[in-house]
Amino acid sequence: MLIEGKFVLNVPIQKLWDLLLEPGTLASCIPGAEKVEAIDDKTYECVVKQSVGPISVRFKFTVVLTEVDPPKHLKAVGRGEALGKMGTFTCDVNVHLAEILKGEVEVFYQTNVNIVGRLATFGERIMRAKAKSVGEEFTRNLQEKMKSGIVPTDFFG
Amino acid sequence: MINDFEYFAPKTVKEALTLLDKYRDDYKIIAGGQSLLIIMRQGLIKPEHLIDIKGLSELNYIKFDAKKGLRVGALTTHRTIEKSPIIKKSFGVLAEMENRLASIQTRNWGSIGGNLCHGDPAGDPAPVLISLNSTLTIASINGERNMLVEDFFLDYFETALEHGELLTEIQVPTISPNTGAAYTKFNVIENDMATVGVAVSITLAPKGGHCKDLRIALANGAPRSMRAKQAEELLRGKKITDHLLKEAGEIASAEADPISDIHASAEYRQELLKILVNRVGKEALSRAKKP
Amino acid sequence: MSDKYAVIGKSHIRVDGHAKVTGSAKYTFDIVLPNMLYGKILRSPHPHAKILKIDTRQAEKMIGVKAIVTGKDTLGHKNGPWRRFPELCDEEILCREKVRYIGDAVAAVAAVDEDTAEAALDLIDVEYEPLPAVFDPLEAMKEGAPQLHEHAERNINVTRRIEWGDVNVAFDKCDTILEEQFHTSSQAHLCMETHGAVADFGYDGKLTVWTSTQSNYYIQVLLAAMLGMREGDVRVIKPPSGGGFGSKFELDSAQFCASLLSQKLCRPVKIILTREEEFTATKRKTPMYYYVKMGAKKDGTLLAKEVRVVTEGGAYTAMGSTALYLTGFYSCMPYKWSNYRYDGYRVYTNTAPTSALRGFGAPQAYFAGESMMDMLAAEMKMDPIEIRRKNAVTPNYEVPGQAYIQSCGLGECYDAIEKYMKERGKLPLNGGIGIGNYAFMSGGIFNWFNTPYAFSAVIVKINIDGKVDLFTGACDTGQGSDTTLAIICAEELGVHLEDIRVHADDTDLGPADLGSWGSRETLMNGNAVRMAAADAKRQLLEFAYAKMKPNVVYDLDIKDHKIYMIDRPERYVSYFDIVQDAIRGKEGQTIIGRGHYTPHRKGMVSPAWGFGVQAVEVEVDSETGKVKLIEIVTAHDCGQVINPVGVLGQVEGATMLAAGGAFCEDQPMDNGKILNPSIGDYKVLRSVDMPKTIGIEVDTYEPEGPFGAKEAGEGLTSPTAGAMANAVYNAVGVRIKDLPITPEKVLKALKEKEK
Amino acid sequence: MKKELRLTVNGQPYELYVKPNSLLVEVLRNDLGLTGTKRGCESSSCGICTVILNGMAVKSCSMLALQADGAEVVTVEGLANGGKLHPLQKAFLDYGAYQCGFCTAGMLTSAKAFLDETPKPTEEQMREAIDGNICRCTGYNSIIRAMRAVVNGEYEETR
Repeated sequence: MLIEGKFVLNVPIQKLWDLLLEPGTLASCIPGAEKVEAIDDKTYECVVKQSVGPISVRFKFTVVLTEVDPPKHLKAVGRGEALGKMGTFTCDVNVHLAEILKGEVEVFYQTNVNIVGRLATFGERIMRAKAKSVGEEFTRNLQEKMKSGIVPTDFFG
Repeated sequence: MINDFEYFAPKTVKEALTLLDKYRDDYKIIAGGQSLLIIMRQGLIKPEHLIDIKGLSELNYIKFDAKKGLRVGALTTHRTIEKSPIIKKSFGVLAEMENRLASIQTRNWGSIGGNLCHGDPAGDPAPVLISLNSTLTIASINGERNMLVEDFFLDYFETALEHGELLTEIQVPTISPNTGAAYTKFNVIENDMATVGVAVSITLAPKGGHCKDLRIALANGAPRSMRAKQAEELLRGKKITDHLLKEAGEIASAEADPISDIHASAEYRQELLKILVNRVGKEALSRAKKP
Repeated sequence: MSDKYAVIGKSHIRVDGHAKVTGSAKYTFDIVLPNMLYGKILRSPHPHAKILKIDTRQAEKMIGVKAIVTGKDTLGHKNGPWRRFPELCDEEILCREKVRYIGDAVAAVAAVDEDTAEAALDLIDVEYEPLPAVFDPLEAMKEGAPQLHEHAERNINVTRRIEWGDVNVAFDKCDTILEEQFHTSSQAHLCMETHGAVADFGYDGKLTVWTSTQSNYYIQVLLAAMLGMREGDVRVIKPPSGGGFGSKFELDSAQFCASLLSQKLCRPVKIILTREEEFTATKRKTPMYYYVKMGAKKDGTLLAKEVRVVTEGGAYTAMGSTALYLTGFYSCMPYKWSNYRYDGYRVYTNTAPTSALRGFGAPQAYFAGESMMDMLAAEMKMDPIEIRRKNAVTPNYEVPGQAYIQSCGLGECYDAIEKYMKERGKLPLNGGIGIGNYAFMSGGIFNWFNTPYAFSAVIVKINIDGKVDLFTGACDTGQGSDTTLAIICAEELGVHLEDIRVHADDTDLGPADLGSWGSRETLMNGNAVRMAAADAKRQLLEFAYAKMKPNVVYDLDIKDHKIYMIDRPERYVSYFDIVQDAIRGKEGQTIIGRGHYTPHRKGMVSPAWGFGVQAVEVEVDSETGKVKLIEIVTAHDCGQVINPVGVLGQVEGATMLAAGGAFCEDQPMDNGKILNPSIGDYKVLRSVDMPKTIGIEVDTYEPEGPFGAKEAGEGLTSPTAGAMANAVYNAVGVRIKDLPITPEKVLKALKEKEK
Repeated sequence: MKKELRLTVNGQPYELYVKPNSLLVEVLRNDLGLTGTKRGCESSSCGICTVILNGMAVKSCSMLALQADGAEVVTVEGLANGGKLHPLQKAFLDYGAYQCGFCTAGMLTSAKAFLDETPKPTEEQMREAIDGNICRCTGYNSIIRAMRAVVNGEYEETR
C-alpha cells in the first residue's frame, strides 16, 4: 500500500537534510520508536512499537539508504519483522526536498509498505489507516523539532 | 489458534471490577466475543486472563423514566433493544438502527456495550447515540465516571476506557418534542458494515419552525465515530431548507476524514456523506414536523 | 410432456436429501479415524522467491509433532491434468526451489491436533531470497518482465487461435463496426466446505483418501503419479461434498500433503484448509482483458468478429488452458458469424493460479459479447432482441470447424423474454432491463487427461428383491447428479426412484468417470446410465417374453413395476416376478447391465448445447451509484427436464453466483496479496440482496442426450453480467466495461457523463 | 486448565470438562460428536455454525463453550424427534431448499428459531431471518419458499 505526504517547513534545506539523516531526529520523530541506531552511514537499525486498538506489535527492521543525493532526494529500503511471528514487511521510502523560497522547504515523501503474514490478515483497512496516522504524526513531530514557524500542511494518504 | 488463558466468569460487577484491578497488566474483557474471538483466533492478541462479563445480569436492563430518560445496561443485547416496546415507541431511531445491524445471530449474542467498546468507527450504534446526545457510565474499583458518548472514541479501535475500567451503562436523554431523528448507512450488501453512515437528530422551535438544536454524527467518516459540528453550525437556528441541507452535506463531507480501503475510496466515501447527510437530514426534519 | 414418462419430469426428493436435512450426512470435514493425525500447511508469504533453505529441526522437536514434509520429500514430479501436454504440468504443490505466489505450499506438518500442527508451522524456518515479481498479465508479457517458469518466455503459458472466414476482408464489407475493451474480475468459488482430505496410507502400501472432489478418478490418477504408486493402490472416496463450482477437480495441496504425510507415517492424516487458505491458496476465476471488434451490415446481419484476450494465469496452468480456449469459443456464440478470429494468451503472473469457475470462461466471453451486442444494436437503432434473434444459431447449425448444434430452443427463449418485457410495461425512474443470451456445452469433448476409458461408464445390478444398484464414477458436489442419474435409471428400467441405490463416490466400486465439470453428468453419465439400464432390462425382457409368449410382432416394455405389451398395456406381468425368474434362470447370478458413453464425431467442444436468454431488471440510485437488483428472468433450453425442482435450484443458484460476480464479488490485490481473504470482507449476495428469480423452461428434445436432456446450471452463470451491464446502461445511460459493477464505478461514470 | 461445563443439548444434560479456549462449535462437534453443525469461516460471517441457544439463533463459532454454561442448546440433530422430521425439514426436502447441504444445518436452526418467535412473518422478515447465513448453491429463494410453506401450514399435521 502506498502512503504519501507533503508538508512545508521554514528551515534552510541543508539543516533539514542533516536532521533527517540524524538518528536522534528519527528516534524522536518516528511514533513509537524505541531504538534507532546508525550501523554505518547508510544503515540504520530500528525497533518501533505500534498499536491498533487491542493489538500492539513491535517491529524490528533495518533501513538501508540506497540513493542519497543531498540535500534534495533520498531513497531507502526497509526490511524487518513484526516480533512474535506476526509477520514480515518491506518498505521503499522516497523523500524529496525542494526549496520553494529561500529557507522554505517542501518535503514530499512516498512510502510503499508491504506487510505479509498474520498481521496483514487483520484487515487491510486498519493497517492502512494506521500507516496514514503514523505518517502524519511523524511529520508533526518533525515540525515540532524545527522550531521555526510552520506553514499549514496538506496530506493525501 | 486461540491461545490458552485463565478464564474468569464473575457473577457481580463488583467481582468483575476487582478482577480487572487485579489483572490490570494483562487481561481482556469478553462480552459476546464476536469481535474479540476473531482477532484472538488470528493470534493477534494473546491475553493471559480473559474476564467474561457476559453473565453479569446486573448490566442487562432497559429502564425508562420521562425525566431521567432512557438507561440501557451495557450488556443489553442488540436484539433486546431492537424489540423493546418502550424503545420502539420513544427512541424509534435506536430500534431502526439495531434492526439493520448485522444478522439476527449477531444481534442475539452481541451487546450494545461490547459494540461501543470495540471502537470500530464503522459501528452503527455510536453515531445514533451521539446524535441523541447520549452519555455513558464507566466504573472501576475506585468508583464511576460519566462522559458523552462522542468523547468515548479516540482512534481506530481505541476508546477512553482505561485499564481496570468497565463500561456499565448508556444513558439517552428523553427526546424533546418537535424532534426528529434518523439514521441511514450505505453499503453494497444490505445489513453489512457501513461504508459510511449518518445519524441526524433535529429539534424544531415550537413557533416559527426554525432549527432549535441538532446533531449530525458520522459512521466511518474518520478513524473514530465523529460529529459534523461545522455542518451543525450551518443549520442551527435557521429554517432548514433543501438548499441548506445540501450545503450541510458538503460541509460535513469536508469535515470528515475517511480512509480508502478495499470497499471504497476516501473520495467516494466523501461523496456518499454529502448525499446521506442531505437525505437523513430531510428524513429527520420531516419526522420533527410530524405532530 | 412429462406424462410421457413415469419418473422423469416430476419433482423428486433428492436421494441424499434426508441425510442432509437431519445433519447425519458425513462430509470429509466430519471424518475422524482411529489414530488420526491433523495436518497444516506452511505457505509462502512472498509472491516470488527462491527457497534458500528450510530448517524444520525446531518444529520436529515439538511435542505432538509426528512428521514434517517439504519439497525434498516429494518425487519432484510436476502436477497437472494435462497428461497429453506434459509441458503444461507445472505445479509441484510442495515447492522445491522456488515459490511463485503468496500461498504456494512449502511444507506440511502432521501432529496430534490442529493447534499443535499450527504452532509447529511457526517453528519452521524458511529462508527466502525474494525475487522481482509481476502481477498484471499485460506487464508480465513485456520483454524483461520477471519470468516465473524457465520454459515460458515472456511468461506466455498458452496461446490459442480459433479462426474461420476472413475477418479482415469481411470488416471492409461492414456498414457498422465497433471496437471495445473490457476487463473481468476475479471471483472466489466460496465452497462452504473448504478443500480438505483425510488420507490413510496403510502398512499394506495402499492409500485411501476421503476428499471433497468433483472427480475422484482424476484425484486417484494424479495422486498415484505424484506419489509413485499404482493407480489401483490409490482409492479415492468422495463423501457428500460441500460444493465445488470448478475448484475441486484438480489435485490440491490438502489431498497431496495429507497423502504424503500419511505415506511417511502409515497413519491417517486429516487436512482441512482454513477459510483464509481457501481464498488465497486454492484456484480462482480467471480475470481477462478483452478486446472485441465486431461488424454488421445495414440490415443487422453480423458479418465479422475479432476477439483478443489476455488472461491472468496466476502462477500455474491449472485448468486455465481450457478456460482460454472456451472463452474464445464462447465469444462466437450464440450467433452465426461467417467470419471469426480469436487470439488468446494465457500469461503467468505471481498471483494465485486461476482456473475454472462455474461457467469456465463463458461468463467473461458473454459479458464482453453481450455488452457489445447492445452497443451495436443502439448504434444501428435496432431492437436488442431483434438483432440477436436475427443472427442466433438455429437447430442443426454447424459452427465452422468447431461444433454441431442439434436441438436449440433459443428462438422460443427470445419469444418468452420478449413477452415478459412487454408485460412488465413501464419501469420506474432510473429503472432498466437488460438482456443477455448464451449457449453452453453439455460436457466437453476434451481428452487432455488422456484417459483410455470411456468418458462415462456405468454398471447397473438388479438384485433378487428388485432393488437396483447403480455404480458410477459421477461426482455429486451438491448439484444433484446422483438424483438425476437415479431418475434416468428408474425411468429406463420402469421402476420407482426408491428402488435405486446410487454408488457414485468410490473409485474401488464405480467405473471411471471424468467427473462433474463442464456440465457433463446429465448428458454423458446419463447416457451411460440409460445404456446400462437398457442392457439389464433386455435381460429381464428375455424372460418376460418366454413367460408372456406374445405374438412375435409385439414389443414389451416396463413401467411402474409392470412388464407389459406396448400395444396392449392391460396385458402385463410383475417386474418383481420376472426379476426372480431371471436370476434363478441365470443360475443365481444377479442381473448386470453395462453402459458407457464417449462422444464421437460431435465436433471439438461438446456433443450438445444448452441455451438461454436472461432479462435483468435493476434500479440505479443516480446519486450514490448503487445498483439494486430487482428481478432476474431466465428462459432456458435444457432439453427434457429430468427433475424440475433440481433445475429450478440450478437457475437460482447460478443467478446468485453470477449476479454476485457482476455486482460485488472481487479479489483486490496488493503486491500479489489478496486483500479480502475472509467472508467478512469478501462480499456475496445474501438472502435480502437476492432478487426475485423466474425460470422459464423451454422444452426441446436433444437427440444426443438421455431422454432428450442436456445441461442446466453452469451455462446459467453466463448471461448475467452482460445483461446487468446492459440494464444499468438502459437505466441511467452509463456503460460499465470493467467488472464488478460497483456503485463507485457507476457514480464515477455518471459524473463523467454529466461533463 | 480445563473447566467444568454443564449444558443441555437436544434435551440431554451434559457435564464436561473443556479447555477455556474451546469454542461452542468445537465442543458440540468434537466432544459430543454432533457433527451436523458445520463451520464455514473464521470471521463469524457465514452463519453455517448456527445453533439455537435458549431459543435464540447464535453462531457457535463465535462464542466460548464456557459461555454456554447452563444453557439449553438445540442443534440440527435435535430438530426431528420420535422418528418424525420437523416441518421445516420436510419442507426443505420438498422444495429443494438445499444442494450441497453444508449450510443446511445453520439454515434450519436459523429458520426454526425465527419461526418459533414469529409464526406469521412477512417475506421480508423471512429473508432477514436467514440473512446471516450464506448458501452458495441455492440462491436462497427455495429456502424462503420452504419457510413460507411451513408458515402456511402445509406441514401442520406433523406439528
